[in-house]
Amino acid sequence: MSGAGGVRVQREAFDLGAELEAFEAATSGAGAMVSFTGIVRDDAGGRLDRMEIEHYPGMTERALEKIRADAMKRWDLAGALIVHRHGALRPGEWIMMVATAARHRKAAFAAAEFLMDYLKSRAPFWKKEYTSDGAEWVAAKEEDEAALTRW
Amino acid sequence: MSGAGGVRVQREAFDLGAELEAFEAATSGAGAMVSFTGIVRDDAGGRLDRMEIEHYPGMTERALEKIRADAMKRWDLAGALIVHRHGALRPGEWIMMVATAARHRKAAFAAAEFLMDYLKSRAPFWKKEYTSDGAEWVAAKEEDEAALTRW
Amino acid sequence: MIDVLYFAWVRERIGKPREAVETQATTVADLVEELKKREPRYAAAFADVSALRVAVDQELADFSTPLSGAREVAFFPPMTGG
Amino acid sequence: MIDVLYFAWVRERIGKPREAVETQATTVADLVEELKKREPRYAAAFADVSALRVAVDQELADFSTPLSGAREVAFFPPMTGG
Repeated sequence: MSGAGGVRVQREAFDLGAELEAFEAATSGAGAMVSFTGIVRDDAGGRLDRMEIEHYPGMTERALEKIRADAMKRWDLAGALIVHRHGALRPGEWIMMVATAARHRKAAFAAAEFLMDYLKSRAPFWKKEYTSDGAEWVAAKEEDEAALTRW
Repeated sequence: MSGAGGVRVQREAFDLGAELEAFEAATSGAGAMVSFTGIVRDDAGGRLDRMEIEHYPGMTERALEKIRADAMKRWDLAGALIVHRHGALRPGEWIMMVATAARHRKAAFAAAEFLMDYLKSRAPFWKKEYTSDGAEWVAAKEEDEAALTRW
Repeated sequence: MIDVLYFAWVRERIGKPREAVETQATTVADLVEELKKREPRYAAAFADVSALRVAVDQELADFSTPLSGAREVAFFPPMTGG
Repeated sequence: MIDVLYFAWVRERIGKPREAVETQATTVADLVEELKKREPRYAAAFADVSALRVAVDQELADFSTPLSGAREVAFFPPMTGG
């Protein structure tokens, strides 16, 4: 594996601060670190009970490894980390995070946006929202598919 | 003050994880959080003893407030945080951080890059590197000035 | 013998997460046609394949992808990660 | 009476962080000319004003900025935050 970081798919919550500390400690020569964290948002006006995230064990890890490897190839990174949860999550909980480290901020920002764009529509996760009205699968957004064309 | 976060200039180290937890807790409705952290990089091949950061007390806070307010006006953000250290820092130490939170990732990423671009050349900080060969002021980069033209 | 996997609402409509399918289908599209003939719930799940995505041996594929040697085919809606 | 502040290598060259200056200068450029006449170290610090930035009352300004009512003027090299 090249560079610091890696990919993890897990049911448990993660400690963002500890993840970033460990990631940064494993990079060398990086002057810039960018992180993105996705949070369960209640778009149902306080009625969201939970979000359940289903994934495709085996393929998920392969897809994340590929997305990470593509980013490492494309930019001169000291490392890239992807952590994505599955299972039931409550509003306000952190769903996933990515972190990138590079000598300069430009590469770190671009790589983090690239990871997120590909995670959104090329990693086999599906979200279902449970509200007091029932349950509904979250639909993919056209703009997320369109975001890939810029890379 | 609008939104979560704010600006802080301090000599002490900051706890990135604690900062991000507190920032996120103060935002509401944000689905996306982006952070950038700048790290003291040893470009002198292991000879860097420390970096000393000088600033302009009074003007620094005003400049950071203005940069933050400009970002809050330009994007629909749930919050923006800037923490910048001054004084002596060792290689590997965190110099500064910004964090942005928004409903969607696009605004959070753009605003974080905007904050960084303006911090680089519009906030009154100056860096001096102390190596075994002596001390030298870090020169501003033309590319940092050029980066502002995209906004 | 191919392991066929279903995720998200495809799994819910078909009523199971996976099954082993005895098939001579040469492409994903052929396999879909065979499955649709099984029972109405399959026909319902595969009614609009433009709303579906497919992976062959855990790699994203197309409905025209050949199945020669494939061990695992998965059907699911567009992904919503991140 | 204007408080004049110096930062980074400007401070080092002039040898002090700040001083109160009695002046009739109407613009920043006029103030610079007055300072340059004081001593060689001022002339050296202000030799190439294109390498300098200026703030009037803690707002970034130009060398052509008027000083009417200004209480604080600061000279420094291009900033290197972040």
